[in-house]
Amino acid sequence: MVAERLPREVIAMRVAQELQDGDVVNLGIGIPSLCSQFVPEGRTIFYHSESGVLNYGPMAEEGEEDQDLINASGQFLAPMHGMSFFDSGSAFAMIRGGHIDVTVLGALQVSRKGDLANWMIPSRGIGNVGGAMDLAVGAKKVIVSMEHIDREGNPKIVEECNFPLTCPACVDMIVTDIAVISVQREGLILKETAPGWSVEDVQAETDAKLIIAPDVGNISL
Amino acid sequence: MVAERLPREVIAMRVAQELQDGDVVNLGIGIPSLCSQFVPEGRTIFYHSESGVLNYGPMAEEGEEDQDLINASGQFLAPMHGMSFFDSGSAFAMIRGGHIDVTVLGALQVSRKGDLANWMIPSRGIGNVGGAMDLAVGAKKVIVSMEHIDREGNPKIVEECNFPLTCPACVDMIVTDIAVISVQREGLILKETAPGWSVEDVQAETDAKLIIAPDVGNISL
Amino acid sequence: MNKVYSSFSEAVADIPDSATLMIDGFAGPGGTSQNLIRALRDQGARDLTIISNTAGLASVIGFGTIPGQKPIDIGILVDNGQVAKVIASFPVSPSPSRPTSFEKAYQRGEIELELVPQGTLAERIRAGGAGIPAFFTPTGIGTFVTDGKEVRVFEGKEYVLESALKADYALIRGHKADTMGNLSFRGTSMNFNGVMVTAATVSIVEVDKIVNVGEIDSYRIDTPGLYVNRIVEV
Amino acid sequence: MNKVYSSFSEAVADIPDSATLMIDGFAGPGGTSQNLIRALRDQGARDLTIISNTAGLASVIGFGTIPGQKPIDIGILVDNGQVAKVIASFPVSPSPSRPTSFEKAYQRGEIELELVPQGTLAERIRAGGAGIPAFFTPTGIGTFVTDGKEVRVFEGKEYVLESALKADYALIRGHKADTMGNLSFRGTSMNFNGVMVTAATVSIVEVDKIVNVGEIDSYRIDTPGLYVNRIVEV
Repeated sequence: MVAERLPREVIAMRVAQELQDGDVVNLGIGIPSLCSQFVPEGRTIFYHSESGVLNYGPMAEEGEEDQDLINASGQFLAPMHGMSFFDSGSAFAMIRGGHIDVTVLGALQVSRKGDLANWMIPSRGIGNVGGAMDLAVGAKKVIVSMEHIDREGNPKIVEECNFPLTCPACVDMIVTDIAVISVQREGLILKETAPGWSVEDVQAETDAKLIIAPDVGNISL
Repeated sequence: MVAERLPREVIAMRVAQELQDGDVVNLGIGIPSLCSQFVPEGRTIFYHSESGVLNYGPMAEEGEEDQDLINASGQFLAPMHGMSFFDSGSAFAMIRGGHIDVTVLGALQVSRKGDLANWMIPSRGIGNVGGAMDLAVGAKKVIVSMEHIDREGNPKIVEECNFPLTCPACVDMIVTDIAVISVQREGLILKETAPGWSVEDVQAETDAKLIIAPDVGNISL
Repeated sequence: MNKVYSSFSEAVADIPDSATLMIDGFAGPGGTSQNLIRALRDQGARDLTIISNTAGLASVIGFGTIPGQKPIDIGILVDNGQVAKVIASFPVSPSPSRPTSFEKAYQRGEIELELVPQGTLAERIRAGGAGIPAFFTPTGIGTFVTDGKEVRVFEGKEYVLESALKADYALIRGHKADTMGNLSFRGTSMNFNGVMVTAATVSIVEVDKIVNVGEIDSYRIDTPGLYVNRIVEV
Repeated sequence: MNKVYSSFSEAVADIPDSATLMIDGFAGPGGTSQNLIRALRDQGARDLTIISNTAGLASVIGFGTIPGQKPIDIGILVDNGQVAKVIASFPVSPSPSRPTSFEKAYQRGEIELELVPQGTLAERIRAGGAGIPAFFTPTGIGTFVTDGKEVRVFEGKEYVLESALKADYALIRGHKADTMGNLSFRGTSMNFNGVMVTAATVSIVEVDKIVNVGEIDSYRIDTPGLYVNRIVEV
């Protein structure tokens, strides 16, 4: 491939466009955690973390870190007006109870039906479930943001996951370094490609058969 | 009967002797609500109410009533150091989870096996369950305090309850205006009688067959 | 993202006939959304199912009512013929000689009742808000409560399976709200309020005061704003 | 009724071999009872079952750790050969190249693991404290989580039956305690702490400061004293 892959920040920027004014949003570790920096102006987003906090904002400045103010990625948060704290029972009641509008998660594999696998690489024989299963089943909208292929060049968007599942049929949207894909009943709809990437280029890096949206275009920010 | 029945305050006084230092105690409506006035000195009791408060103390003075400070009987509480507030989910988690040491409840009937009936007079066809079923099943020790017979002179301590049950086999102790009875596996053990009342007098007002404790004596305060 | 409504009537305007409502409070006027209840009476929606600890008690027996005051409770909805069913733990007056509006309507066969132990009621509502469809509880074993329900033994003890309760709307009284919907309660006025606000599709909250974000200290937020949809200042 | 202990070692002295412990914290040193964990290491009880969100992570990858600090976590109990089983949601390092003590012991077959989704772990602990023996949850449907468990459909959706977790002891980090055992937490350091403290027979809490009753405002009490058995000041 000649065309460049989008950097992590741009993937996060594209995801951030999906966040609507008033949404309660939970961001996973990795690319997802970058999204909050790129929310379009005029939209108020309430960030939730399963570490037990709602409405956190920017990270703490260096030297201002407080070990009692972290998100689920272990990043230090700055204190913020309107921030509230709660225990894990309540944090997951919010998730499982359908009170989180959007979660953005990383993934190892996503299948054509929207199955998500993100907790274990089988070769390691052990993995971390963390809050991913709860978020995947509980959030109203599940967006996966990840690199389109893994480090060995294997497609991560597959016909069927062969990694252990986190949650079947839960992913609504996939944003990668080369494409934006909507998961619908009929399959994976390719909506946008990265600049310089044709639909054929994207399909070539995708194991699952993509349906090309009639209005497929370039990722725009 | 010639001998006098104990007044409500004295019943409450006798019950109060059962409360031990450090106990978490939930007091029902009626005679039970009087117990807190008579706790022997040197014992710290933590009062819990399903209205959502732990460690309440005296009632509010006249003119100082606050509608946001009530116990489950609707009495106004005075603010108190160390008092905490919580929602009903938490209030009953404490009860059902076994964190209440003693509950003192009123009753319509108690059976020989310690079955409790206290929520509905069948002739009315409708009744209030309230928190009684949760308290009866959840508290470590259930003390019933009540008049020994009802207004029509019918025994309330019966072989089998014919009123709808609140909870089977839950009562540990019964304190009435003429007797103190311990509920054991083998049956109802008459431990104390009111001054002037013989064991035969008490049995005559009791439908269930009583077992007389070897050391049966007078109620002492 | 404006949660602030300017009137009670506006805040309850879209409640349709046959809606399921959670109405807050323990029994007295403290923690009861009296203004929203009155607005709902005036609005007139009918065939309502109401989930509440009582079915209207304070107006008849003065439970938790400061002498000289006249509390408003669910009784005015019953009197107005708006209520089809009540799910409650303490539905009638403790004194048969002073029956509530609900009891009279119930005896006339006009209202259906589902009687639920108070702790089970609270837990069913909490479950509704927490995405738990059903749970086992020891409360009610050996009583009418188990009728038609599954009973199962865990570690030698019997438990009954109870299901979650949810509502279309919750009417809630709070103390303060900020414009983001974060709530604080006073004293014993968060009992059913604290769970009901989590279990309704639309939670409508009346408060003594609406303040700017930051004016309620983080540690005084009892209910995070994600549970609150509409706020009205009393 | 004295809950105040003068040393960590005294507070953990009676923990026997084969005890089940809940150990608090999310993953980093904030909200982790580091002093009690160290005292338990020195005390030496063996064959422990530990219920915790992680199996010791901060000491290896520095999760939530202020640069330059050296956090203590469950890893020191694993290293000391005291742990037979871990029930956790995030048991290993996210980075395979920096494995934790637990992962190494697990790969050697020395420790058993029960892997639980984080929300299910929290809810199972809350259930343990709340007298709920089991509940249905949607989390884990279609995954290994349902192996050997009942799956049931409610309103067209599948749920799995999960059981309560209880412990003999909980080791908890709080911010302040009064002599009655009322606790307040700081910020995000009440997550697992707030539920674990309710689910153990004996809850042992280390706090920054023990104060007189009344010095924690009623509205700043996060955990009422009835859940707290022993308190030690750091």
